[in-house]
Amino acid sequence: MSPAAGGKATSAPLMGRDEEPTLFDLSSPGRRAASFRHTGVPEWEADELVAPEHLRDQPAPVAEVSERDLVAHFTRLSHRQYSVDLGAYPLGSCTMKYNPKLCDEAASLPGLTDVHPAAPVSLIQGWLALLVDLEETLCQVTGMHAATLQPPAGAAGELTGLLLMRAWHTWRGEGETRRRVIIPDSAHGTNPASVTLGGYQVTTVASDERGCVDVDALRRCLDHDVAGIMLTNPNTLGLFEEDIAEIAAAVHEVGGLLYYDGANLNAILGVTRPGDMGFDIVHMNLHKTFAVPHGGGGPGAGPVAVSPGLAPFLPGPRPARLADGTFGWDRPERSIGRVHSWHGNALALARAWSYIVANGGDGLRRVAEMAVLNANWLRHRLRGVYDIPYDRPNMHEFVVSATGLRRRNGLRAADVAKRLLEEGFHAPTVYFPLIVDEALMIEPTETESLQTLEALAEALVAIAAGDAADAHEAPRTSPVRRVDEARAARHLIPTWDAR
Amino acid sequence: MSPAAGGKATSAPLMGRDEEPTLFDLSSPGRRAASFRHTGVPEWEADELVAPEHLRDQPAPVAEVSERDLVAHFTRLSHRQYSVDLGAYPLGSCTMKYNPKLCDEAASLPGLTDVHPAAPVSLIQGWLALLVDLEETLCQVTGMHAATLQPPAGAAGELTGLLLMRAWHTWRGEGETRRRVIIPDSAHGTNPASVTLGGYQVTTVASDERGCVDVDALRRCLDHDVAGIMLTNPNTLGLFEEDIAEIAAAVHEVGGLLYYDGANLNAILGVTRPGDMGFDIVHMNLHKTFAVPHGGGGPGAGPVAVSPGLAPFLPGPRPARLADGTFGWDRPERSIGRVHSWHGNALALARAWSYIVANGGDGLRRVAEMAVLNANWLRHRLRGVYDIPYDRPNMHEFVVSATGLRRRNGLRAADVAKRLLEEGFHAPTVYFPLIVDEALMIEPTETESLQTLEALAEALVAIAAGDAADAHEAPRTSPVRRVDEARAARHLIPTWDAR
Amino acid sequence: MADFVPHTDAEVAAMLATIGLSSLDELFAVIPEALRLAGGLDVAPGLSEADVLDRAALVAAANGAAGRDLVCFAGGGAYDHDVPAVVRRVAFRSEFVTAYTPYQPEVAQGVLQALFEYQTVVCRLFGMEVANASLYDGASACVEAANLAVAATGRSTVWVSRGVHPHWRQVLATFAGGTGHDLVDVPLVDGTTAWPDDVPTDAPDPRSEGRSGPPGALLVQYPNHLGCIEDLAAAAEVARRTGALLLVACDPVSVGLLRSPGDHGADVVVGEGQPFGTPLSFGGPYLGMFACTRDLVRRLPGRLVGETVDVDGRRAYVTTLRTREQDIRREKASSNVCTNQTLIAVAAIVHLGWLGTAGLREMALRCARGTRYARQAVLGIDGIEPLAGAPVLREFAVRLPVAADVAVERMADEGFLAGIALGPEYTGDGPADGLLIAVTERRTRAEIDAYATALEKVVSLS
Amino acid sequence: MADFVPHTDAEVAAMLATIGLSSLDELFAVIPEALRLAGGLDVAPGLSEADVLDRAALVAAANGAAGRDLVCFAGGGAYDHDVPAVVRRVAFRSEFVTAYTPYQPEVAQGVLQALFEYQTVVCRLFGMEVANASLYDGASACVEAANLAVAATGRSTVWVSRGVHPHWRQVLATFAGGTGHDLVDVPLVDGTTAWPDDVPTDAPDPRSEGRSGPPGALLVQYPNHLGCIEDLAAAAEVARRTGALLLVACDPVSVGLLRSPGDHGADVVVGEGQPFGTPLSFGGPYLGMFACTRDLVRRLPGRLVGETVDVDGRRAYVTTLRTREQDIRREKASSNVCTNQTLIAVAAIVHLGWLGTAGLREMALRCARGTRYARQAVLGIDGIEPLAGAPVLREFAVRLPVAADVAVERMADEGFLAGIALGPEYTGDGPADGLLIAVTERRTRAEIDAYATALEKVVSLS
Ligand SMILES: Cc1ncc(COP(=O)(O)O)c(C=O)c1O
Ligand SMILES: Cc1ncc(COP(=O)(O)O)c(C=O)c1O
Repeated sequence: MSPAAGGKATSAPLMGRDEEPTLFDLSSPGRRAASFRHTGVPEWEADELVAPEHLRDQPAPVAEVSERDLVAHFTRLSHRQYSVDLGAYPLGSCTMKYNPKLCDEAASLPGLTDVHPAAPVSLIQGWLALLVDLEETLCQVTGMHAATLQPPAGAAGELTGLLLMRAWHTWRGEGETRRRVIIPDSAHGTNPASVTLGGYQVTTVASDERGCVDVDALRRCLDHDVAGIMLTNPNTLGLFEEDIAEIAAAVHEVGGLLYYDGANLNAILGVTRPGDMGFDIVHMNLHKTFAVPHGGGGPGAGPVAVSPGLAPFLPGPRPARLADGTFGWDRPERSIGRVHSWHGNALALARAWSYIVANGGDGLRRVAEMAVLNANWLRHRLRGVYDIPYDRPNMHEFVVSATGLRRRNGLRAADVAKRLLEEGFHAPTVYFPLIVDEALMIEPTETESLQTLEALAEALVAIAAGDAADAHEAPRTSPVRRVDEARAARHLIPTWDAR
Repeated sequence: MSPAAGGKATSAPLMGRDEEPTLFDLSSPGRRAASFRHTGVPEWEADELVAPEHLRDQPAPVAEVSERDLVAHFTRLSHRQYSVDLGAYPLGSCTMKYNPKLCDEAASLPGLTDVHPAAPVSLIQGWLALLVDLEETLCQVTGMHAATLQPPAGAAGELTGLLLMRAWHTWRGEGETRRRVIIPDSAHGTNPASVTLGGYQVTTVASDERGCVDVDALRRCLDHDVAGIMLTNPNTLGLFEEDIAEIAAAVHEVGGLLYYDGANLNAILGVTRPGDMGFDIVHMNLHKTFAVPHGGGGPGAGPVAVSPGLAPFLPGPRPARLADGTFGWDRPERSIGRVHSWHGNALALARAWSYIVANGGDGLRRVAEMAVLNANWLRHRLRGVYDIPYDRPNMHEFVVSATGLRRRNGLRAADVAKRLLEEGFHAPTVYFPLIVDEALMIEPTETESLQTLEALAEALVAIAAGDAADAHEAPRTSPVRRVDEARAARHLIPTWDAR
Repeated sequence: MADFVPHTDAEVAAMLATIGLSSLDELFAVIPEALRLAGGLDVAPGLSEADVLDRAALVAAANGAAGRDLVCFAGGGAYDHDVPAVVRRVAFRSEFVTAYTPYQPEVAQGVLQALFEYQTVVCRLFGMEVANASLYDGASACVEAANLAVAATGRSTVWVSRGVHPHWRQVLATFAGGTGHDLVDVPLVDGTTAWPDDVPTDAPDPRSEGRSGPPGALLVQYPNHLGCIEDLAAAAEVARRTGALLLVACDPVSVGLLRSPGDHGADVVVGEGQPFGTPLSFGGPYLGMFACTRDLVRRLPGRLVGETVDVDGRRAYVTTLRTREQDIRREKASSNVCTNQTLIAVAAIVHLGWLGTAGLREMALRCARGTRYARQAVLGIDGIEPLAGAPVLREFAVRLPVAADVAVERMADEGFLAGIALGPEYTGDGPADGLLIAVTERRTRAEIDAYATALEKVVSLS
Repeated sequence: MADFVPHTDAEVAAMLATIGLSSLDELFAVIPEALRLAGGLDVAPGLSEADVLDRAALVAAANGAAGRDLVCFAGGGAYDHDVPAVVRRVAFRSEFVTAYTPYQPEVAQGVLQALFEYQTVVCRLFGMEVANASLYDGASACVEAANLAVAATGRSTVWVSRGVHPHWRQVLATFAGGTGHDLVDVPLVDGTTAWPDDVPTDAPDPRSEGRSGPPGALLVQYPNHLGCIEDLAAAAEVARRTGALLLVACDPVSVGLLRSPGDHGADVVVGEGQPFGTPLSFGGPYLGMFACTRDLVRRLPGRLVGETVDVDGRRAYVTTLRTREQDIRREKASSNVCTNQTLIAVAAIVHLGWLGTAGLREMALRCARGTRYARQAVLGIDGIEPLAGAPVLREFAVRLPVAADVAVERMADEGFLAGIALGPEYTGDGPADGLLIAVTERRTRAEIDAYATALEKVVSLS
């Protein structure tokens, strides 16, 4: 087959609805884009440098495209991709807020990007100062004592937190006896997975009719084999766990620790703090609350902050402010060890740092206020149209159910989601949390305006009034329509070469 | 009316076909994005700083949008815009080649972007060196002696060149007697306009049946009242004016000067040079030949190079290499004066410079070869499908005519253009040059691959086989369809406030 | 070497075969042998991307950059304003950067709508009804304004205030070489334009210089090159009396605080748009802003975007009144502008959108505050005197006890770009002691204090 | 202060009214009084955009940056390669940057297809059949590989070559704290791994350390931390004999020249993808590459993109085999990875596309040439000895006559980041004299010569 035409643009939605060829389809033998600097280094041949048993017979096939086609290919792909910069993204639990452009720029300064992670401390005083400042601020925001910035995402933070929990119990001689971690049934899937990888057993505790942890049920689970509990507050229904103080006391009473999943921290910035609620370990998703962009699925950053007793166990080395005012590395006394190749997703940390510096303390509180205001306004606006299983004041997000719609119109949550794409919005999170049937979890974030919320509400109202047959056709506006997920799994094609 | 929803994305072709609200539609009173640095400067009020008769009553209304909506608005607008980075752009006479990303980066170095144009020479040695190097290289490429980099576009270069012509004749005492400038009937519209603004009368000379200047007709026009002739070679039909030496001799014989419109220089880089053909004044469109991107209509750069006799008339100040190896400014003895506020479109010049440095002498010749190869291949491929009025070896571009198509199928050049948009390509230049009926002027450029040319050819062939009724509906794939140009002119709405 | 040509050897061979040639040289067979360049270009061999960027970095390192190396107090139509990140990240998206002029509006609504919004804001700032999609720079906007006025009035004399940026006046003069316009220099008195009737009796009446007829236009800058706020009401009155059009070259930042020229009765308002979204850039690409009253629209130079609908009735934008343009009017065109500065206009509307109504005012106010503060500090230095008495807004001129260019050189050693040395047309026959100082919203009190301290030191050296 | 919240006061009031509240504080009424933060956060007030960028610039100035301040000869999984402009301009387009994980594939084909292409190239480089959409970094990829192997074999012992990056082994150890895997350290002899059967008789047999059962996996790095090219054929043979899976941590640049691990029979190949498209970045975000054989696909951690069609039969991409993932498997999941490093994978595929088949080979070749040249120069210095005898490719280790960390500090003063000081696990009980030196395609002969000269000077100081 002859190579595809790199300059034909019908795959850009501006121009058409065609498929975009892959890099491999675009390849023509011998074509290339790369050029290499003149170095003056002697031009030994490969076989002078590598013994025959190690040397490849053939170059590894990558692709053979011109720079022009490469750029056009990825530019067209970018036009086939929704993003916050195109419009609202009310994906519950994901906090898809606008990512300020200034943070992009702060994190692309050569003095930050071109620093080797193994450089001696004399050469990284700027980085260390930034990390220490960020750590201190995150501790202030969460009400904790010390933090590690190494975990590169929320789930990594969770696992780090669980290992801290384990290290603490072990140090206290209870490593073998504490075997269970309690998780509410509304928890995000990473929580139980992390518990398992942390070597613990999961005990699920049910939510009560208010959508919160059932404190009595919890009490029944609690015993001295409990290592701790993982909660997010507000929880994944967007509801504040009002009994948190009681929960904390109960867990602490049996010697357990409280772990805070910080995915929902955006709701409470400057309003209340996990540390003040009694949590011992807190992870944050800087790619949610602190505007690190999601990058289509990362990189994020999932720092973990802890109470004083847990600080000696933190991963090391930790950036530290030294007595002489300079910065260095510190290895916590009883450190669980490294959790990252280097120092965490440093440039993501720099973005979050710049976001915090821009907002300041007051700005962060305003973030929370407006996030919560938006979510409550929208819940009010959708009342009577969608079922709202927990229809009470929510925090930054809320969950509606399409159960009634399904019954009345045959519309499922997935249909609402696909129709919403046609209305110019990304879909909410669907079918999560698991405790709500036909769940649609909506998190508008604080950066969307009242007008955007109104338009989103109008779209959701119109969709609810529509019929299922029509909705099943959705989306009809996108470059591909509903994709055959079953086939993808059944006839797995994980690479171009597997076709 | 309440403000539009900034987070609704149905105007992005990925999501829909809606209109994009304007910034003004998106405005909500009191909303803002801007922030200003802390300076510590005393905060005098406006009325303490400006006398009441000068002070505005009301702030000038601009817009009132959030940074989030601002970014989304322009991102969506960008998705409504075709560009080289999306696909081929065979717009004849415009040389829409791929603009290397490295040139973007070279021209955005702070040491280039953050330099004040009035800084003393000690602070601009880098800029001066770059400009001198560029000037020398452009002279080498064109076979000329000296150049000015001030003109910010091709047309500005033309007018500069005509003023140089005038200054030269005036200096020779013939300022009053030389009143006419000859222009072929195939010339670009800026040529006659520039001649008029240069204070000359236009004499149009016809092209012959080969598509070139009719040398006999030209001779008949020539007299001692002729200041000069403006030509582009290859001409706007993409044909090389083979009689150029004879033309030059004839014009020179009556004391006229030859002006070279460098819009088509891409065809002859390293192959032949205007200076060697006998031209006295040459402008270049760096935004064509030297990969300065067009920016949706500029900025470009239109340097003018001249033969030795004209050098003393060049605009000043000119960057100059001084005897001590440093750089400074030089004011040519009989300079016509400045033609730009400062030193020309400096950052565009830096881009062109980096493009030349990257390609080098051999690379530039290869550019010409492949540009010409592409255009000839495509002409061959379209033979028998479109009329090719001048079906002989062309240079970087060629012109086909839809006259036959129109007769047979009712398809006009404009219809072909609109249909081509549906096929994922930008349209060729239409209805130019004026000497070809239903002209479609096609310039593939050297950065398009054989496969892209083939796809373009297939599209053009398919279009030619289509019917007019269908074509009149085109484009059906774009976010807006054929626009009512007549209405735009009749009911002029030049601003949002005029609606 | 970096290579942007996709052709493989096999493809070249196949393509040559298709068109019946056996070598690349044959492509150029039509070019007479004598004209062919033997031996190729005398241009150095190409470099790799990395090498090119290294070379560019070397060149860049050899300049004194504002922010990196110097604190900038120079202005004169090129100001050191903060450019917000959104401009770099959004206006320079490749769709805007790599598009041509919007010839196919169906796939060019991005650029077209951005220009429509730009035109709208230009009109709002200047108090005008129509604005074009941009001209090259402040100078070319002045030239086009003069051309328009001469064509509209049929009078070829243009009175040009000496308060107009000297480079712009030089460019006017250069192009008047082609059009034959008669430019009459109107002097300043104590910083503002002394139109003929107000001229003190001992100054020459510009109209008495012989060849000049009554003016077709008056061109005045607002605030002018010395930073002084011109009395536009007075200028409008002179224009009315003489039957000339009033052309105002207006700083678009200053009208964040100042009354708009349109408010004062200007017929054409032009300006240098660099302050919005464009770094100092060694002087270009900048942005020629051009606006006029509705009745002059058919003489508007350059491109104009208008709103219309498509065949389905959807709102759409298109370049309109194209019959004014050179590609259609050819020798009958009154302007030859084709490629303009669209991308810079897009950058400007993004920056303006970011500033917003309140932000533009604040930007102007902050410039004015800094200017007041700096002026007080600088005039407090022994031996430094104001060059003009008229009120200023964002820039001011002083007389130094030393030559201004010497002071600028010395100040560079202190880490400051001190300003622009003024020419003798402003300082007269005496020593070239005039310095033009601009203060933007970027300048902090600490920087201004340090500047004054350094300047005091520098001017006290003999 | 910069403000990214759009709400005007009027809008806030209207919204509060709609939901029946009279103040913003009431939004938080559900939060028990005692838990509410009195007095607000003790975090400094917000700053304007310009002030934030200034502060960031100050921080950045306080670092030693490769290129700007230092010539970099440090590697160890973090290499100073040239990143072409296309990566910065195309991979970081905002559509890729500001998207979430592709949950709605209809509007996420951009990210999905880019990942599919990335997966394809990862497989091609490593000689594998399936690759995931990325993991966090080299270390996490090793951890996931070990977890996979333990689950697949039902054996919890993992033999880990000491040639694996020490940080990665530390991370393995940290997470083994949760999983309970038994990590057995396998020593190097003269630079390459001495698997038990080859271990000189006086070295302890790792299998004899008591609690360890037969290995579920062998983990070896290729080339290893000392730069030495491991004998993968031998490792594969040991794996075969012991019934373990062979896990290879592979430098993805080196396989531009070296035979792929898959070719040698590896079951899982992981790697640190930083060399493709990612600057040094102070260590992150980097890119965990992960590939395995097809029969292990159901144990593949993280996200996997597969090709399919939409309802109209158009080719389309989607994340697939999602039943492996934590959000579905919950406590039964064998990996908890959710957010990964997608954008870095996109940057990698853009860089790889730019390099192309020939370019990747050339990049590896140029690294190898520079390494050879530098090694000769460095070993020519009096008192410097090779740390290991095995052949190297793009990195090498030496013993200095002074402590390596001292040499690194001194070399910094000379303008070089000299390399990475090796720990006692490589240098033994003697002085900490081991230095790991990496040479990329960026290093010129002149830089290498200057480096050697400086190093000679530095090590000769007492
Ligand atoms: C509630 C909750 N917890 C944990 C996570 C995991 O975070 P990450 O995806 O960064 O690993 C998420 C995000 O997906 C989440 O929403
Ligand atoms: C042949 C020719 N001459 C002159 C010009 C004018 O150049 P510019 O648009 O840069 O003013 C053009 C471009 O449009 C052209 O194609």
